[in-house]
Amino acid sequence: MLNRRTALLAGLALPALQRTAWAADPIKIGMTQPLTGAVAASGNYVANGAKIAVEVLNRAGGVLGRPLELILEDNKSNPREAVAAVDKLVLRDRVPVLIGAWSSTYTLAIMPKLLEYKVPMVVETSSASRITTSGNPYVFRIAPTSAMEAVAFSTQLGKFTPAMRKVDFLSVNNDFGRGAAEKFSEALAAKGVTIGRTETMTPEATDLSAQLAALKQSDADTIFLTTGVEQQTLALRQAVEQRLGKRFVTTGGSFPDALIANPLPAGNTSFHILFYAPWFPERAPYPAIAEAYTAEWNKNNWEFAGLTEGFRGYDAVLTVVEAIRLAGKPEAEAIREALWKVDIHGVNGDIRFAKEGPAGQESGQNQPNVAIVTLSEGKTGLL
Amino acid sequence: MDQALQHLVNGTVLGGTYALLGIGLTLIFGVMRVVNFTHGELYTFGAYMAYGLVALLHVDFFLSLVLATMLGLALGALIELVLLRPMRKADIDSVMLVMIGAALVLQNAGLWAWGGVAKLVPTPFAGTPLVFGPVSVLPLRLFVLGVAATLLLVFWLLLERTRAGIAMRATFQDAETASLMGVRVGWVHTATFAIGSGLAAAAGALLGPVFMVSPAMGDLVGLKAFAIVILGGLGNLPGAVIGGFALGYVEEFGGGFVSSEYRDAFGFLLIILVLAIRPQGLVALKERVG
Amino acid sequence: MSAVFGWLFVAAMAAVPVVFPDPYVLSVLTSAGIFIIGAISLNLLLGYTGQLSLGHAAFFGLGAYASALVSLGFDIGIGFGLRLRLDPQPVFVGFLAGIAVAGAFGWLLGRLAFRVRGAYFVVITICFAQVLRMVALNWVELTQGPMALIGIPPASLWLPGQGVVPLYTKPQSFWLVLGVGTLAFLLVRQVVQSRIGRALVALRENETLARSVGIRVTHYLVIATVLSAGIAGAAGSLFAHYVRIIDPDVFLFIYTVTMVIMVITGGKGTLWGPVVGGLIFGLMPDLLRGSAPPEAQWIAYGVLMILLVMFLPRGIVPAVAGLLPARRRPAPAIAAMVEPAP
Amino acid sequence: MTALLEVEHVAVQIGGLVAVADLSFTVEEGQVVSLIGPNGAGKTTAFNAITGYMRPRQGRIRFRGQDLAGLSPERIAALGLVRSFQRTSIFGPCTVFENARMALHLRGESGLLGALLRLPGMRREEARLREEAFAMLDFVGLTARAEVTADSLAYGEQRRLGIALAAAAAPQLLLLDEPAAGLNPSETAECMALIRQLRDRGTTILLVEHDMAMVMRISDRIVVLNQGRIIADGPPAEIREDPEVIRAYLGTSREVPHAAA
Repeated sequence: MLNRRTALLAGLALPALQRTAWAADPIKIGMTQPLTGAVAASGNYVANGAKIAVEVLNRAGGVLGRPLELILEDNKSNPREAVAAVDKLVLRDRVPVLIGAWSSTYTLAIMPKLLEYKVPMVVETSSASRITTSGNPYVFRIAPTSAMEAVAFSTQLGKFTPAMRKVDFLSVNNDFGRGAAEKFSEALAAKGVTIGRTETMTPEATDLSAQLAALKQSDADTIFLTTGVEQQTLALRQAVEQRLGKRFVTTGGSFPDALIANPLPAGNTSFHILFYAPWFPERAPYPAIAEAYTAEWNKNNWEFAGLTEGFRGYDAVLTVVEAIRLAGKPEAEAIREALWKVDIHGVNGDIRFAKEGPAGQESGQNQPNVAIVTLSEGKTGLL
Repeated sequence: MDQALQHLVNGTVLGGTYALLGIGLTLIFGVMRVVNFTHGELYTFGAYMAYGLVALLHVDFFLSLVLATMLGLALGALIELVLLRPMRKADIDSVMLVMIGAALVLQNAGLWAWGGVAKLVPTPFAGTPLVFGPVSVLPLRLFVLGVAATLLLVFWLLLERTRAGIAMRATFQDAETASLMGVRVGWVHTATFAIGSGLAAAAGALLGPVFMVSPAMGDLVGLKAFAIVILGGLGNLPGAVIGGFALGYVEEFGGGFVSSEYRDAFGFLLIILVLAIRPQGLVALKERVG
Repeated sequence: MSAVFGWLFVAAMAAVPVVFPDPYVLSVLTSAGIFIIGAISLNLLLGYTGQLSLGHAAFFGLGAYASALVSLGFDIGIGFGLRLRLDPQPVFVGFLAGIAVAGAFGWLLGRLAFRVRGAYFVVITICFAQVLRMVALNWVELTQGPMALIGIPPASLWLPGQGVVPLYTKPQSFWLVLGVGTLAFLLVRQVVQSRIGRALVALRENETLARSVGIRVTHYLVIATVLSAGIAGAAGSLFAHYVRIIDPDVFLFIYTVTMVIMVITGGKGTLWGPVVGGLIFGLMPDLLRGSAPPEAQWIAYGVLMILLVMFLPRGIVPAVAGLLPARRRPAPAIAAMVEPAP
Repeated sequence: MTALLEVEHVAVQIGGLVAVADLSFTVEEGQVVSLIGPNGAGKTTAFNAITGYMRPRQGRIRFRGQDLAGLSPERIAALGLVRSFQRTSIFGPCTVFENARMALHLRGESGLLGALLRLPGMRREEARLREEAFAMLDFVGLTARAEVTADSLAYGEQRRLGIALAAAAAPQLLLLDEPAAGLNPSETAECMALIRQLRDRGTTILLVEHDMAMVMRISDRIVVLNQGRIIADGPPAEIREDPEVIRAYLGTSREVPHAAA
């Protein structure tokens, strides 16, 4: 609560200070994240990551001699609100570039608006393949697709003992969850793993006993869990209660940090596919950048485990600001063109975009790094 | 079969808290003729108070539950005194609108104070389930069921054995006559709303640690509470308990054997079905004509 | 408010895109306009029949989904190995389908729910919207569930000589909403200023007495519900083709509450009440932006709603009308009914 | 000639209590018939049963030979049988004129299409209904009060408006429930004159009334009810002398026949 208030105060005070410090108008960056609702935990982490990136960059003098201003709109964990948020950011605040929108479903909902308004968006989290294959030249994704994540994961299958023979899926009933189930099925099947059943849940469901009971009947040894932080926590806890006795692997880069302070009973180890493991910054591709990010985060006394997702916002802002610098002016079309030339080091690693999708209207896709973190009795380890 | 037993246990635990919610709502309607839209918010309030006390102020878990219930009681009394007392003569629809306004205020005040991120309430109970043959249940869930049953019993004793309870029942049956017989109806209303709210807060404080605590957790629960009291007959106290357990079982078995996705819809569907088949079963009071 | 004033208002609104072509202002006004149409339809039930229907978002959402699905087309299994398939239809067909589907459900709900009154009625209407939300959330094959229906085509209009013209731009959308809104307003006015309207008000004021003079309760309440649902369906359809995305949350209770607040604030049972209330609540979030976070705004709306019900129960329009010099003005409760037709 | 209204062995229960045990009487066309009896005798219940607001447990009610079983109040009103109420008798917040127009519902027939399109037929009907409303207000002497709300009328005026609403659609049979309750002597006289005029216009009247002086003067026939049963049925002169009627009023309820409710 204290954190929130200080963040709020900082947010209110910052623009005022900047106005006195710089004569020039700030360059606006629009961002929409789920700050309330079913997946609010992740959205707040990503937003915090973006905020500290803007602070760091402004301390270093901003870009093009002008300060940066992050304008954040809550999409309330809802695709339609995400569209409304983009309307506000583009029409009212006239931002030349966007970052968003966490869930694939929200990002897919926004994409037609990008074409309509001709404003580029850096996608920091969403994993559904069609985001970059549907021919939207305003989309630049720094997050991995489910397919990339699945393939990267499948190369590490040998690290699991006992070996994975048959897997089931418990997925949130949206593009994120369904996409992950599909792509992991393909990648694992290619490695000779048997694919079992897929159970789905609505994003706001809290009692998952029915789904877990159904999965308990199955003879699979591993369950892939794809959903937000909140449902990850609920599912892992309820699985212990129902004595599923199976291995859980969460996908998508989110981490059920509440289970560090309130650990599952001994003997329950869960596996988490992450894109940044803050417990092991030395393992990051560019440790110095990761450590700077971590230090800035800790200054705010934010939840340490939030770093797992906060980097998405941090890297997205770095990407956007580099594109503005390359473009030489804060204009949407120039930024879009400049995004193709971005080649920087982020917390997750190198950020540069490869072309995907139909020729002539390609979207940009980055190739990120993947880490598998284990969680047991509140302690994390690297697989 | 094993699965059915497990559902039976889960449904019972769920039904206990639903009964707590239902009995508070139906009591308020029976005594005050108020359709209480703040009920779900009091549930959320209770859960957040438990979270705040346990996780932030590090108060003992059990003491926190008592305090959260007391705070719910106090908030209920406040709502009654500030909003409902001046509306005593107003029609039922106006009072409903005021209560919707109050629910908006409470929910957004909660959102403002606590933020939109769901919280986990730490408990002193082991995370390992107790195993009885094919059935497993967390000690926490058993504790929740025990407390819910105790609260229902205490509430029943209060209503049957105490002066306040008798005054409440008298007002329940006939407010006019009760006031003629010396019952201070205003006081009874405050007490009723406070107790109803306290029960809702207790339900929230009990279920919050089982799942997670979030600002919108009361939305669906508040609406489900309406379904519970309609199932049992508005203003019918034993009906609310039956309705609570009925909804718990319907959701659990429906979710387990029919469709896990539609589990939250079963209660609402049930209401519509009851209405379609037996509308007369719902009408508790006939309007006097002439 | 006289008819002259009404037409002046419409003309002034129609001039906004020309005089003040800021796309953001237009988008705010368009969204507000869509919810005003919803509020106008709710007012027919809440204001004129006096039935507190709290499932109104259901009709709005049904209109939105029906219209979107008809214009996108669908292909779903309906059991027994059969499939139901519809190719994408022009948007105006979807618009009509939205009205028809919402109206049909209005008939169904009316038939079911008017067997009971008071708290029972209220709870049943709420349950109705909840069930629809669950269906929209879980019937993924048809509705895409939480993934939302996306890529909904914009509204289109058939113009003589030009064929079907899609309404992409902000001014076009705004004029369309203004046009439909004016139609909805006139429709409600025609109904309430007729024998049907008198029957509805009679039922609201004294149902027992109304029945004794031969007013068929269920018949007229169902008529009002079907009309109200149909107009709400039209608003939902406009919404779907304007924001071009629809998700199950359109059935949420909060949308009904938004419309209820608009009607109560402006004045239930008055023709202009929903318009005034809708303008206030449609524009306030954007006027207050920056000065207060959304939570604080909602708190303010809640407080305002409480204060209004307590101290200005008839709403703003009757209160303002009461301040105007009395020109042989009969009871405000039905003032709107006895206005001469233009 | 068959009776306009035939009530045969009607019994009504309210919440398990017998309100009307066994009721049989008839009302002939053109008459003023009064239904009297001590409080709780079942008079209003009988009215409710006849007009469809309550379902009789047994027995049969016929109006113009048609069985009314299962018909709703609005259906029964449409057949030409309308009642007034003791308490809920006006549309309070609406003007007197609007009250009259609402009560003329059955005199119109335009529906949704007419309303939406303002067809000429509908306009003509509206004009006619307006005329009829004024004529009716004229009849009960409320023309001057047409534009005030019914709430703000004096009590006596409200009672007259109540009768006017019931009589508006020119029913064949009018059931009046204590029209003179709470009226002063001069208002009672006006009320009585009004009932006579209605009868002279050809309306048959069934009256429940406590004012015995009025009942005796105005009725062609009186039916006396006690504890849910008929104890006497005949012209006023006969009823006045009936020993059982006198005992019912003096003995059981200690209520004097002319006392108001």
